Amino acid sequence: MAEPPEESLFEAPPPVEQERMVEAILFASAEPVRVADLNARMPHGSDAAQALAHLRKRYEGRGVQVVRVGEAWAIRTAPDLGFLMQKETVETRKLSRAAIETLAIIAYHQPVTRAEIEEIRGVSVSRGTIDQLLEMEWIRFGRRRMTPGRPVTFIVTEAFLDHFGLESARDLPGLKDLRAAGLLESRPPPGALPEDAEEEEQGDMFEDDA
Amino acid sequence: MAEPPEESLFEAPPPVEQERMVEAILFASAEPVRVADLNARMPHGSDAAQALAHLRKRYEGRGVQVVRVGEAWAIRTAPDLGFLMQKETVETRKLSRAAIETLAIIAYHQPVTRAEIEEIRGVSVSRGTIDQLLEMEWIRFGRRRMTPGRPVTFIVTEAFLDHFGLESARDLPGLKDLRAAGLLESRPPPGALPEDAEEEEQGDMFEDDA
Amino acid sequence: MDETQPSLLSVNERLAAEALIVDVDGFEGPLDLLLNLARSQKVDLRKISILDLARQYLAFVEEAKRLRIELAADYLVMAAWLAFLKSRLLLPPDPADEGPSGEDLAAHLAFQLERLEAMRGVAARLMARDQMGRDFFARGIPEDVTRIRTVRFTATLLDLMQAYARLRTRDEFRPYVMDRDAVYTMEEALERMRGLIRFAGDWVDLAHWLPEGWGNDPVRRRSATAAHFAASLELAKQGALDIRQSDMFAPIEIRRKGN
Repeated sequence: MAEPPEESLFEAPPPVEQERMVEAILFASAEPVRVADLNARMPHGSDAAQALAHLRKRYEGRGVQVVRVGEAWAIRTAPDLGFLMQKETVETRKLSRAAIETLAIIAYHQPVTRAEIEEIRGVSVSRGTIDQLLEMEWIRFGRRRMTPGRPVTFIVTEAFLDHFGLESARDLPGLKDLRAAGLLESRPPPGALPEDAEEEEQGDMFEDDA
Repeated sequence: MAEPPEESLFEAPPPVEQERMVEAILFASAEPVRVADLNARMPHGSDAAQALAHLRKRYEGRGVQVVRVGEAWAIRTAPDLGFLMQKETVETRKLSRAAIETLAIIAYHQPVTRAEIEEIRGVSVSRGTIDQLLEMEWIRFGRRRMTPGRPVTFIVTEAFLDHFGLESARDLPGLKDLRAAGLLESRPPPGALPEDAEEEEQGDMFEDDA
Repeated sequence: MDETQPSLLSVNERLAAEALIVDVDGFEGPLDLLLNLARSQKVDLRKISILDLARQYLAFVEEAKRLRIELAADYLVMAAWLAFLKSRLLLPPDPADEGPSGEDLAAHLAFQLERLEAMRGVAARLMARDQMGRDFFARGIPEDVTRIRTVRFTATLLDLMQAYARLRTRDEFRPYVMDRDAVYTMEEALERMRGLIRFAGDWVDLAHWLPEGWGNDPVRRRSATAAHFAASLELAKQGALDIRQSDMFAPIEIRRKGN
């Protein structure tokens, strides 16, 4: 089976054979191989550098390439096929409490500014929470509010409606529903937003749901 | 320069590209890769089996080869170049004569029970012999035999095929001759009750995808 | 060999047997020894004389006894069996005998020997094949598949509603539940769930339905859980919801009926 190496001792193997040898050595070696090492391993009289040049040409445009790594040579995946060496896994995780509350406020009060969100939550909203929701494409920027400072507003997106199976933000259960459902056990506190105005607003927004 | 894989989602890449992809994946892996896994990693609509056939042809006579290992494929150096690889040669544990014979009996008679191995060798099989072969991952447990006591059976693994350069268990040397000579039949000693069920199962093994 | 030359045969056999005894430890049991003896007949195993083989084996055992060599029990069992086989092969068949004929037994022994020989042959052929790590090689620098993990966040409509309700009731909520002590009645739960159930399009863990402030304190949680569970059963009975539990102590899940 194996071609006895002794026969090749005094006559170099034909170039095609030398190319095969370089190919096999580069493939099987655990690390990149120097030309000198190739020559040392190949039968006497071989010209590894030339065989390497041929091999390199042969692999041009192929799925793998013969590349130089420092002073040595190795076979590597063609750069454009790197994506084949990646395995994507998707992990599902529950949204954090801060994010879900922020999202709820945006959904119920859109268009809403960050300052308003903070007012309702009673705590400041971290940049990260907004960014996360923006990245998930559940919220997006609405029109700027025509008040001093022209703050940006946030509104929910189509993707948000899709995810929650809603035709429109109007389909969100209104305050009345929440109260009827027992989720709202008492009247909201008299806060920054005038109670009546808000109720009215809510009523407007979701009345077809009632 | 990379063609983004997303663009190929609904249109399979051209055959030449698919061949490059299979080439890259096989080169990157030391273990054989199943066709199903190739397809899973390649863009939608790809036909890994066809790409494999082309790739195999391309590497005919080269320093490395595309080989089939059971249901999987791998790239291996050409056997005639083994003499170049002293550096890569791994000293395998010397197998005892008992282990080698037991391995051969499992390969040619699979699925086979321990009692059958003992019947063929005429001596009891030591626990250590089976353990060694299991540890090397050359054999594994097959289905239990549906005979009294439901004994476990042994079969050879993909790693076994890989190690001995076999495409499948059907390519074991001399298998056809042995079968033609009736030496793979389980022939009960005269006077014993015939074990029909067993004979049937035995026959199945190599036939199903012949 | 012919029966008419017993003395000559026995001398040869004894010599052969003595030679074999020297390395009796080298044999892997009686079948291995028999195969060796059979090979010494220098014929195709299919044409082997089982009668001669039986004689040779018995001579081997005799010689071992004479030399006071301890033979393992299975060698003696085989000797007894071969003595029986020999008598069967030599005597004319007894028509009254039910058991297998001497020829059948001999044929099976020949088959066993041939099979063992064949297995040894293919074992040698197998080991002579090109082997990985010796004659051919796998990739020396495998390129690992890198895993890219993307996290997808999810929330349900109920989460959203609860979050909003939590915000709207936060300030007044605590004192409100405080005066109820730690008891949540089934009636309250029923009332509450009747309103909530229409938002449970998908299976929801009942534990997620506990009202705010009832989930942490064990006493309150137990009361609320019991009340909501009883209410769920009542609503299931009324056909308003489906209820399921995948396993013992697994979460109890409910869903609006007719989803």
